[in-house]
Amino acid sequence: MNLPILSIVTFLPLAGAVLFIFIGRERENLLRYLALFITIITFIASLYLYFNFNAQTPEPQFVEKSAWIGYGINYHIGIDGISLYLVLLTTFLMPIVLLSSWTYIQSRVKEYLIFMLMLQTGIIGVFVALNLFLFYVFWEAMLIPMYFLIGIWGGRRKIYATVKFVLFTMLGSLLMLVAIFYMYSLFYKATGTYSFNIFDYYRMILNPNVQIWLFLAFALAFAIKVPLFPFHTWLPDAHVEAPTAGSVVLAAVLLKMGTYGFLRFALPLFPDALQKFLPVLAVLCIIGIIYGGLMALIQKDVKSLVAYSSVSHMGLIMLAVFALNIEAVEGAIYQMLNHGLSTGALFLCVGILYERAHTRLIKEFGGVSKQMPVFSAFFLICMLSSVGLPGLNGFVGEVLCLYGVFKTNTLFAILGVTTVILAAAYLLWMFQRVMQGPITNEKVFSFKDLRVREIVYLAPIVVMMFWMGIYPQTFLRKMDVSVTHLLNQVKKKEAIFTKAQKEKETLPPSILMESEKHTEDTEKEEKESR
Amino acid sequence: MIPLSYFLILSIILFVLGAIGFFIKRDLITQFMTVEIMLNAANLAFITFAKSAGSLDGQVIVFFIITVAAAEAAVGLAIILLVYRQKKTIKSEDIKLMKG
Amino acid sequence: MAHILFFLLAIICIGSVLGMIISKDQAYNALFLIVAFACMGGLFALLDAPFIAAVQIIIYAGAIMILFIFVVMMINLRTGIGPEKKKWTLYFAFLVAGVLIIELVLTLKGALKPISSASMDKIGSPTDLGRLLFTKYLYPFEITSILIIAALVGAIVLVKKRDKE
Amino acid sequence: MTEIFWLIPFIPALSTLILAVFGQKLPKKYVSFQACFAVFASFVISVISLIGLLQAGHEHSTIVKNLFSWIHAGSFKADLSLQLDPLSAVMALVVTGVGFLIHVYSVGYMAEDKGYTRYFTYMNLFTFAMLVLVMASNIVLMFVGWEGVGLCSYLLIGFWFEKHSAANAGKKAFIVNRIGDAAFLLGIFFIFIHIGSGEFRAINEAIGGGEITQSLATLIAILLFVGAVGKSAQIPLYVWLPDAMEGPTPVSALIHAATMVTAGVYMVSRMNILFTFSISAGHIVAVVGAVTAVFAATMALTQNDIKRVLAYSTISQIGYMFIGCGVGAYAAGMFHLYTHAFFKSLLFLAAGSVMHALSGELNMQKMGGLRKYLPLTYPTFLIGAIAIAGIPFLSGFFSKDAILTSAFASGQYFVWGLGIFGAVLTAFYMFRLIFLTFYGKERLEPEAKKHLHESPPVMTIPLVLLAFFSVIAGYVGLPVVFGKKLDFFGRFLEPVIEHAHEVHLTLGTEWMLILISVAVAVTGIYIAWVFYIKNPQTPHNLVARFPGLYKLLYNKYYVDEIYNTLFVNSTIKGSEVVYDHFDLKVIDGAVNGSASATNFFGKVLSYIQTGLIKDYALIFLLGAILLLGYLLF
Repeated sequence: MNLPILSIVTFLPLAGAVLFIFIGRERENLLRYLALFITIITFIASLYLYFNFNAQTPEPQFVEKSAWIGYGINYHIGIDGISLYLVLLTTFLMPIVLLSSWTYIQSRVKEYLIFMLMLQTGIIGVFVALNLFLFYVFWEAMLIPMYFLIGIWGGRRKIYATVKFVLFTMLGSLLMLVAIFYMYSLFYKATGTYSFNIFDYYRMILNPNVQIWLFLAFALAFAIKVPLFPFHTWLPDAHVEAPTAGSVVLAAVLLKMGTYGFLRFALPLFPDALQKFLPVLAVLCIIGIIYGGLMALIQKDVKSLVAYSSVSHMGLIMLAVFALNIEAVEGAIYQMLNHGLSTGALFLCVGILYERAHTRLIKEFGGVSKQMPVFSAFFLICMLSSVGLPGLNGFVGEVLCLYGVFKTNTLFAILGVTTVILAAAYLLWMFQRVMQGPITNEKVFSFKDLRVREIVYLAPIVVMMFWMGIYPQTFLRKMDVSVTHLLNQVKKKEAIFTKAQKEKETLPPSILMESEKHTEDTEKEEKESR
Repeated sequence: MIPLSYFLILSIILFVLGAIGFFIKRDLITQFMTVEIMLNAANLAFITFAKSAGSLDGQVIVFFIITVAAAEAAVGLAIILLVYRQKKTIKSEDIKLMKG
Repeated sequence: MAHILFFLLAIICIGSVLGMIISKDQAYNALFLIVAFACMGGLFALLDAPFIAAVQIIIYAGAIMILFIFVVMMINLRTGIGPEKKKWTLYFAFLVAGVLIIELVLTLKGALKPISSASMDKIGSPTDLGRLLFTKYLYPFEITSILIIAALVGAIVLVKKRDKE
Repeated sequence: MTEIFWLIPFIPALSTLILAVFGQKLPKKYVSFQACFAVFASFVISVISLIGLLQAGHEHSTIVKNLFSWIHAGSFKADLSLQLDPLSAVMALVVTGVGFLIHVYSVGYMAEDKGYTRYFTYMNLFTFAMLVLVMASNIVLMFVGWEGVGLCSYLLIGFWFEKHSAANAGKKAFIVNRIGDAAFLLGIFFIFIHIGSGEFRAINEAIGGGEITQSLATLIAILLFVGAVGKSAQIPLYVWLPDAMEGPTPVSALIHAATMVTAGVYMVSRMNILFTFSISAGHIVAVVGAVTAVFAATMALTQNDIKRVLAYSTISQIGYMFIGCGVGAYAAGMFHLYTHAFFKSLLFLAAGSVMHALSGELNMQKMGGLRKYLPLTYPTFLIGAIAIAGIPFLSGFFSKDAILTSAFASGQYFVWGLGIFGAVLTAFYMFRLIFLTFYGKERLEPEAKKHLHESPPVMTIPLVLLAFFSVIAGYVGLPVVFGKKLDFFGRFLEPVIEHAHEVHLTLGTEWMLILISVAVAVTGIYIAWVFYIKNPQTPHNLVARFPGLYKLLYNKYYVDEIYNTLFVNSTIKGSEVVYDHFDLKVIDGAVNGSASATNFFGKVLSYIQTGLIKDYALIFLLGAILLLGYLLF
């Protein structure tokens, strides 16, 4: 089968968005069903990726490559065991997100759906791109629909939140762009060929002094996205103001782009700089974990509570990424998926409450369980998944993350374990104030329990939570090889450098690893340049 | 033969006169004229150097400057006219739409 | 003879520019400008640039000045506009002008010497100039034509009275 | 037949699933039938498994069933595998047996409740979680059950979530448990790192093989024990248990007797090789247990809430079990767990029956003289009280005596002394309860008296059964004085629990110890009789004489208040301060500050922007002059 399946998964939503231009804006229901249909098709197509994924090789699969602009800028996509699940997560959540905003979005439905579909393409593109330039294009392209989603359909302070979100992200990504081009020039100097191919860059060993700056530029971009501790303030604002669907996508997938970036780029490209900054970054993660938890404890708005809980959870994921061992990194990837599901689901639940109450302030609620028992059950499960209760998905990721961190640094793990307590504290307290106790607000009496549509989109998430909690091997199995390969790469590079440092060699800004041959990409370029 | 330095000195004098004129005058049209003078002073210098270098390139540049000046005059005067229509004045200090 | 011509043209040129600065009337200013441009044309001719001299007279003194005079007539200010009143702007302008003169002189002083020794047999004949324009400077030449069209259209669009006005 | 033992936890799990998904549509009768039947089926399989184990003998005492690999990542391997050995068999039996009776009792007790289905769903889930805990073959899976019971306690304590206090108590239980769980998790990590496996057999082998050092073993043991302290409500994490009374009474019975709180004792027994290996960890366990036993008992002295007295008594009794484990007599600890399951569930259910009769009244000061109204509840309650007080020939006597004898034999006289003191207090507060509730003047509210009635058979039959077991359960583990071979219980557990400290006491000493414990029990009962029957004014006089002490005890040493100010409020207040002054002002301030700084500079620079063409020209010319000057000089 020569179908470019990965391209289809990536661009089908965009194609849908283009199609939408030709459909009248007043046919809202047609548009909605069509968008749902497109996303479901995309999800099915992505399942094909999962089932035909070869777990035995770390090489990227479903690779598609064709010339695009030239000078090393190619259309080059593919997935490995790390990106596979993030793509699946995106395609899985998109139909759910669309369903969740079925009735909530009433104005400018057409534009809304177009932006959602564009967003999906942008996100998947980030995860599948193997060419740094292409990656950057998707990275930035994803911002545009998000900007509008928050800016148009957002809450009261939407403009402030949007601008903050975009400027924050831009600040980091521009520095990253500079770093990308610097690497490009280094590669050109070292080999005389143009390439943005990350596999070419993987072979490049950079002088640690150079690495430091490049790493900082990359790390800042990703750290803002994650967000790591001092860069987190855009997150609560963006979440609080974004419409439910925006929050879900933001929390579930967009934040993962940061962690994915660390895994894919910052770690294997700059291992020495990473070693240098590891203590600082790890401490930031720890601060993030505890700080996020404490801040979540006292939030008055349910959404910003969940947002701060994201800060805490993402801190743990990053800590695990920095632990650089297989358990931790697998745990981190797993936890990314978990966080996507559980936090996404929590936002959906908050959205459901908001649709009924038109407020998100905790003190306005109370005793909702009594009115909405089914919802209460769903909310409870999502919350417990976020808390990391064994049997649900959160536990598997959390325990692997913490174990991996523990293996590298016991103290960090001990501090990280506080997340277990804090998560329970802030979520349960929130649940108590919102769902339990006597009904204090008259409005609550009018709340209707879940509609069928709402059950339809919450149920798959809950099923996945149980599945991922009870039989995680479905997912862990396929990431093993890729993660091992990634870590080996980091270690190998470090080793070359430590050897060079021992022998007191002075190193040029960059050298290439000798053992491996040029990839096809550069060969082709060479021919072209001749 | 006239020494070419005379031409250059004349060009300097005209250029500076143009500049001083720009600051002294207050109506846009005359200011615009002084700018033309400055352009011409530059032209003169160009042609002088062209002669001294024995090359035609300088003259070509002057040719282009003249063309650009023509285009500039057309658009510039149109703008002045428009400004006058809108604000009923062509005093340069009355026009400060760009004030920050 | 040439010296006399040069000084004559130079003095008329400077004189008309000064007149332009001093006079309040825009119409006079335009006329002074024509004189200045014409003199400039003469100076160009003195420098062995007959084609440019012709272009100068035709385009500047002819076309551009007509534009100026049109605009002056359209605006038709009854009372002229006097010179700048803000003292410090004036002082500053003169100061700047003084510095500028010194700098320009210093700049050109270095450039003066080689000029006198250069060969002067080449004459800027229209033929040579035309050849150069259509060979070496073909692209700029063509681009200039686009520029002029753009300026033309732009000017018309700008000045055209809109319906609602 | 023993091969099907792995079904034990999954029958309640299946039942939970069915009830959770379809429960709302099923008829009430079917719901209760299915819930009870599921537990009963598990019970039957447990019995079969136990018989199978008894027949198999010591060599084949451990059967492991690996269902599938659960988490495999790098060196972290945890399977979903269950293990049947004497220890888990006994626990499974207790959990399902007592659990079944509590389920049956609940059918009557909860009959009128709106959340009937939800209740039984949670109860089955609770049973499932506890069974996973006891049958797990590795420590990670055990942790699943460990957290699972924490969750269920949260759900069931907060069952009547409309009440603030119930919701609060549930949350408190979960969070306090989580503190212990976090430590437990760290313990698991240490085990994985240094032993490389979470399977209990592998851990035991590794410790037996001397793969870890003494200090490491102590560290692990203490971390695990902190988990146990949280789960089993010992000092300092016991605070959740008294509040857990907010749940329905059968839930309390389940938590206190069959599931949840005994998990800590079970875990320590399960890891007995570790705790024996690390000598200091054992001491810590014993001391914590002993101090808790007395501390909780003193708090029970002054409580007026019938369930609270029982709650503190549970904490105290669990303390005894830890004494047993701490001094190396794991079998004794487990034995007490086993007997305690019967009499404590009996006491709770009987208390529930009293409540039921009095329309929910809990205050003992408003009871009295009830024995004639509750002809079945009273004797069963009495049997429970006698059993817990340690009067000879009932189950509690044998197990408590086994623990205290071991404590004495191990030479930890301080622990033993505390245990004896605790025994006096236990007898006293239990009989204070009996006397206040069933004897003396009637102090009933008139409204309650109107509805006074004995509970329906569905509630009293479990009571009778439990009372029966409370009497006879002790006879499977008779003390040495009655004959060397009579300790069936201990010998049955031998394959799992090694006798670290053989009891080397002369028969005379043993008899003396038995006599001492009997004497203190009788003393306690006598004091209670003096205080509340013979001379009812004594308590008031004592209160008048020691108001400070009474207040301290009555307010439970103000521990809740201290925790609240020290940990809860300070955390919240601190977070609020940090949020307002750091997150919003410093971090966000920096962000917004950089924005407004940009804005400010823009404003300042915009003053240059006069809009006057001359100024622009001047600046432009100035620039040209400077540039020229730069090129010149």
